[in-house]
Amino acid sequence: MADLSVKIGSVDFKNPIFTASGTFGYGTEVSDLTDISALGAIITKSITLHSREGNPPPRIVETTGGMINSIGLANIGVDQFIAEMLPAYKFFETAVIVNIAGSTVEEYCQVLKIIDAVSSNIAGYEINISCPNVKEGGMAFGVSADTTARLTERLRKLTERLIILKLSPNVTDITVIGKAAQEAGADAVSAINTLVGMSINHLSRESNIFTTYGGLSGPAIKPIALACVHKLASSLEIPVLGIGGITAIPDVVEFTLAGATAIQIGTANFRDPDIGRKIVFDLVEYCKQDKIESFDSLIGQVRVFQ
Amino acid sequence: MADLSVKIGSVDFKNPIFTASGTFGYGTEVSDLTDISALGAIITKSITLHSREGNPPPRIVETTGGMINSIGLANIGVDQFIAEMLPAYKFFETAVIVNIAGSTVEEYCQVLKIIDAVSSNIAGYEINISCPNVKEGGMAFGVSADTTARLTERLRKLTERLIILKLSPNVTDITVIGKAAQEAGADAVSAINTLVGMSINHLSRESNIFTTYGGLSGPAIKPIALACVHKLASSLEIPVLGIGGITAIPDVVEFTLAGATAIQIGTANFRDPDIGRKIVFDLVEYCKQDKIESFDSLIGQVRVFQ
Amino acid sequence: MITETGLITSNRCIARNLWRLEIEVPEIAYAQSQPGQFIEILVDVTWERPLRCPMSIAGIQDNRLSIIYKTIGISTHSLATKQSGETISIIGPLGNSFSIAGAGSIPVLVAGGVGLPPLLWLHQILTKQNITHYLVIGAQTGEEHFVKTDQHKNIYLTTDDGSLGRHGTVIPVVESIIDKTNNIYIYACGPEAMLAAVQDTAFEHNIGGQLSTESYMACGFGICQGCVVKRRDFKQADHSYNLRYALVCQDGPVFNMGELYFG
Amino acid sequence: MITETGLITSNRCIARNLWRLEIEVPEIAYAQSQPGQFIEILVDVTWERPLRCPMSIAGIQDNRLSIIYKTIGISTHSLATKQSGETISIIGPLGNSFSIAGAGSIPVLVAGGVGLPPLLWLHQILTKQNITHYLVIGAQTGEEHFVKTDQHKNIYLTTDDGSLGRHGTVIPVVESIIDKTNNIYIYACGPEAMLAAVQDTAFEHNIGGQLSTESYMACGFGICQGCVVKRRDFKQADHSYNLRYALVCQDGPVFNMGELYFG
Ligand SMILES: Cc1cc2nc3c(=O)[nH]c(=O)nc-3n(C[C@H](O)[C@H](O)[C@H](O)COP(=O)(O)OP(=O)(O)OC[C@H]3O[C@@H](n4cnc5c(N)ncnc54)[C@H](O)[C@@H]3O)c2cc1C
Ligand SMILES: Cc1cc2nc3c(=O)[nH]c(=O)nc-3n(C[C@H](O)[C@H](O)[C@H](O)COP(=O)(O)OP(=O)(O)OC[C@H]3O[C@@H](n4cnc5c(N)ncnc54)[C@H](O)[C@@H]3O)c2cc1C
Ligand SMILES: Cc1cc2nc3c(=O)[nH]c(=O)nc-3n(C[C@H](O)[C@H](O)[C@H](O)COP(=O)(O)O)c2cc1C
Ligand SMILES: Cc1cc2nc3c(=O)[nH]c(=O)nc-3n(C[C@H](O)[C@H](O)[C@H](O)COP(=O)(O)O)c2cc1C
Ligand code: FES
Ligand code: FES
Repeated sequence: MADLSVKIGSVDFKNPIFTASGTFGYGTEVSDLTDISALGAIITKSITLHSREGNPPPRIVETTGGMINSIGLANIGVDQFIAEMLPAYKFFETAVIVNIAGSTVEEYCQVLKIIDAVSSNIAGYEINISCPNVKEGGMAFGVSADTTARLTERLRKLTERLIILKLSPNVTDITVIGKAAQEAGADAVSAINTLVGMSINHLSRESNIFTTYGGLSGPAIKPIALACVHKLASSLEIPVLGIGGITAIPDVVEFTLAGATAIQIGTANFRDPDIGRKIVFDLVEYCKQDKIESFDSLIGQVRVFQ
Repeated sequence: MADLSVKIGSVDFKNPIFTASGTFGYGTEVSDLTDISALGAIITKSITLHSREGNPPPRIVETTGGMINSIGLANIGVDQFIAEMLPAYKFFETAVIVNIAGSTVEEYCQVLKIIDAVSSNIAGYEINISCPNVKEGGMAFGVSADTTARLTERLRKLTERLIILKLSPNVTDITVIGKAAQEAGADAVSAINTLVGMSINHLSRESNIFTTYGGLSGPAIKPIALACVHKLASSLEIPVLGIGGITAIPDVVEFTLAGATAIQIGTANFRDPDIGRKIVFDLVEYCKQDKIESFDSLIGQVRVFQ
Repeated sequence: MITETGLITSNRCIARNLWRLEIEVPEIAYAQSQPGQFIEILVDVTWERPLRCPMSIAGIQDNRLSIIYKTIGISTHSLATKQSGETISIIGPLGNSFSIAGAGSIPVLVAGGVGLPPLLWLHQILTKQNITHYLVIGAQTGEEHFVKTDQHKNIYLTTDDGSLGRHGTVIPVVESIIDKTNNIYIYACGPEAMLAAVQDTAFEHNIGGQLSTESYMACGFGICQGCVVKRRDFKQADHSYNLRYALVCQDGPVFNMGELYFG
Repeated sequence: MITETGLITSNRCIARNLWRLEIEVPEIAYAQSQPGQFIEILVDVTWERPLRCPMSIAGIQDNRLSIIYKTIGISTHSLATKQSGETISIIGPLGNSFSIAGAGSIPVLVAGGVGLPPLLWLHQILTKQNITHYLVIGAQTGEEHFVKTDQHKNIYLTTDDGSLGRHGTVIPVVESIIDKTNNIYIYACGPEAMLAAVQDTAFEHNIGGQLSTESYMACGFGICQGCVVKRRDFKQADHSYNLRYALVCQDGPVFNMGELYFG
């Protein structure tokens, strides 16, 4: 069997198929419908210092090839997370990466400190600086290289575990933010979070999303994600985790060729929560057929014309 | 019959259904397949000072709900345009807006001056500062408020005709660019041009686009376009022309509710070059059924929750 | 929760824009589904629409499950083109269900529009068990009704336009039942405005019951947090990540009278 | 150029991954289409795929047009699910066509893969007109061939894997025809690599002919400028906005031998 393992920072993952934050709960919800031990890693819903109720409904609407969400970082808060989730992760046979969000640098730091102090079962942290659906925090961080650098520096000092900055595509040049994260000590970046989008019900003339704007995800955004990943991988030294519209093996191969060390499945989990496991299965077959010994040999191998 | 006319600057258009630059040639090519006199306006392929050969193939690829193009502003150049197209426009029963591109402020100005000096048959100019597929010019202008302001100011002095700045969504905050255009004297802005995207053939491992990155268009980008239009319309005084994934009446209504004074049909022309005429026809029906007297009464009337 | 490939055994139009689909899904059918529960259907494998479509179970007979749906948009129109013999992926049964009221109480089932399917199933079960009950069905026009008025069986229809049954909403009918009947218990499913009115009426007369509600869903099984509805009293722990909201897909779709805040 | 709703009269698999579709499109069929021209098919009205699919006309009989297509991706696989009786929107006829060579010359038709359809039609016309000609068809494996070798009719097959007909590409067969025949004129359609090799061979032997080529298209009728191919000698005015490139959809798909630059 081909070697599917990938290395990010000092951590080995058994394969590059992860689930994206906010699209797989805390990893404990869908054990009826899939076997999560097949996955390379799961990334938790964003955790904040206090439990958040999130945005009022409507929070969801479908669009051509995609969907808009405005969950608003609803989450159980760090205390409940530690009390209920961390113990469950002891029995997981897949790596767990905790996604953290906050409205101030201080909040991000506190959440990370609290978790890092008690946890021995997690691989690291993904830092969400790119949520488009909340007023405070989130994307406000991710659109500024300065704030990104400042936040990353502070977090870097607090843990030896992986720090992965999750970047927003809603910027003029994503590589500037990526470089800021790299220089401040991030182990990796992940890209992309959702794009700012809007949807209107033409009959009722109402916005389909309570917060007017929400985050666009799904296959519709794949070309944008692929461009971001290729740009980041071409200009950074640290690994890039690719996210955006991934639904099947061809997508995984394309993101890998574009430069992704691992990929995350988001929206597609809602259609089929077993999709990650299936893709890992298909990846083994794919490597066999194409006589690929180590899947990571494909990273960044796209042939461009110019 | 309902009043479909809209006013942009001092110009009246008979209806708000326009065709987008680069997706309807020069308006002369598809007379077999549609009746362009039904349209509110056609916007020409971008014109530059000299004829441009454009980018090498492959220039086109389909994606989920969209397509990527990298035509690279191939065009016949201003001289041939004046010699061959302007005379034809005399016989058009629809307004013509000339789209202009350039690599320097000087080039934009020259093209506009040359056309403005000889033409009496055009309603105005759309200034493309947002083409993502060429190295020089295009998007380099559209991502900077300063350059946008400088360019707009210069052009404003050269003509009394409409000046419409065509904005790029590939920026952190599109309203900053829109405001710069407004303050420098633009009559309107149009949004959006294409998003930077990439596509890879997973079998051949080659980029599907010669220039690696191209511009994503089509229904996939509609939510992003709608958000940009709503933001611009909410922060500017001048009219906004909505573009992005429009294929049918519900889309037209949504863009209008979001704040668009007129809309442009792009990618959908490739599937059905008669689509603009059909939409105008459907719009009449729509207004009758919904008892709308003036379609422009819908502009910006979306009900948002917060 | 099971993911199963179902075989379509029938799919036909039963009223204006209303269709009934029957699918063979043995595993889901034998998973002890109850009225109120729903399924998530993958209408098309293409990605024009990335999400599944939630639909209430309208009945189960042997290994066959049926739904009744209204063609309103892309997925439901596409569903109406499916032929018997085609297969379709289903996740179910999902959500909670109506719980049968205490002995002696008289169920009044109140359905509005496509809120009818789960109540039809409940009606079927109550009929089998010989439990006296009422069924009140509201629709916009007579063309949308496919159940017949039958005063002997306590089935009442209303239409907004008066074209069939009583003119107006379901509320006056419910009130007249309340007036002449003791110890009633309400089961309602329909648009939010109807549920709000039913809840107000129930409060007024101090009547208990259960409401089944809808909301936009991305998943249907608790991982997106998209399907929230506001609680009146937000102290109860549930599947949502925060106590203010409940998840329709897991804490619902059925809620106790008084549990939800409408408006 | 006509937009017409066609009625599918047959759609069946004729070889491995190869299908033949027949559509009634009276207006397009009587629009004097010629071999080499193509149509643009709207395979699905959903927007998962926004663009039409270009397909060469493989023949026209009365009011019916046929195409032969290979299932390689989303649209072509979807096309293979269409049943007779369904309708489908077609724009055509598009592009230019093969022009018949001067009297006395002997046509050699060289087809690779799905380059065959337009040449099959040309072959049919030449046969009807009793013009002696050769047909050389290359494929990767024997399973992709649906035309039979027939030396008496001058039909030769080749396969890359040697599983049917001559082992190797079409070029050696073409060269052997050149060796034994005078005054030949080549019509070729197939993948770029084949066209390039055919053009090299033609140059070497100083033989004229026409090549039909493909490219990615957004429209098919001149308004996107997406379908360009490079000219060897770019002085000729045409439908492209610049002389370096030609549009496959309007200046082609058929080009004179020597007109295009491959590589
Ligand atoms: C738990 C649950 C059970 C349901 N049971 C049934 C049922 O038994 N029968 C039935 O006909 N329908 C039922 N629905 C509603 C059904 O899921 C939607 O009508 C369907 O998903 C619409 O898909 P579409 O693509 O056809 O419409 P779209 O193209 O998505 O939308 C068309 C119009 O319908 C509205 N709409 C779309 N989805 C929803 C939704 N989930 N809730 C409210 N409005 C929506 C849109 O705003 C739009 O105006 C149920 C929904 C839920 C959540
Ligand atoms: C003028 C013209 C005539 C044609 N005639 C025929 C014909 O008679 N029979 C036939 O089978 N095909 C023909 N084709 C090719 C046909 O249009 C494509 O195979 C089809 O559009 C692929 O669609 P898809 O969605 O199935 O594949 P996709 O899912 O789009 O792609 C599958 C694979 O095919 C490649 N591909 C897709 N489109 C093209 C294209 N236009 N050119 C080259 N490679 C492509 C992709 O890179 C990818 O690797 C013709 C093309 C042109 C331009
Ligand atoms: C419903 C929903 C909730 C999400 N919540 C989060 C979140 O809490 N934190 C985060 O970093 N990203 C969140 N995301 C973004 C995804 O992790 C992912 O970056 C994005 O959806 C793009 O991937 P996709 O196209 O595969 O869905 C969310 C996305 C969706 C659709
Ligand atoms: C093939 C193609 C060529 C285009 N050429 C131009 C151009 O020359 N100038 C310009 O301003 N915009 C150009 N555009 C952008 C469109 O005008 C439009 O802004 C964009 O496609 C989004 O609209 P849509 O989603 O309806 O296609 C082009 C788009 C496409 C698809
Ligand atoms: S629908 Fe996803 S959590 Fe309820
Ligand atoms: S395919 Fe659009 S110009 Fe040729």
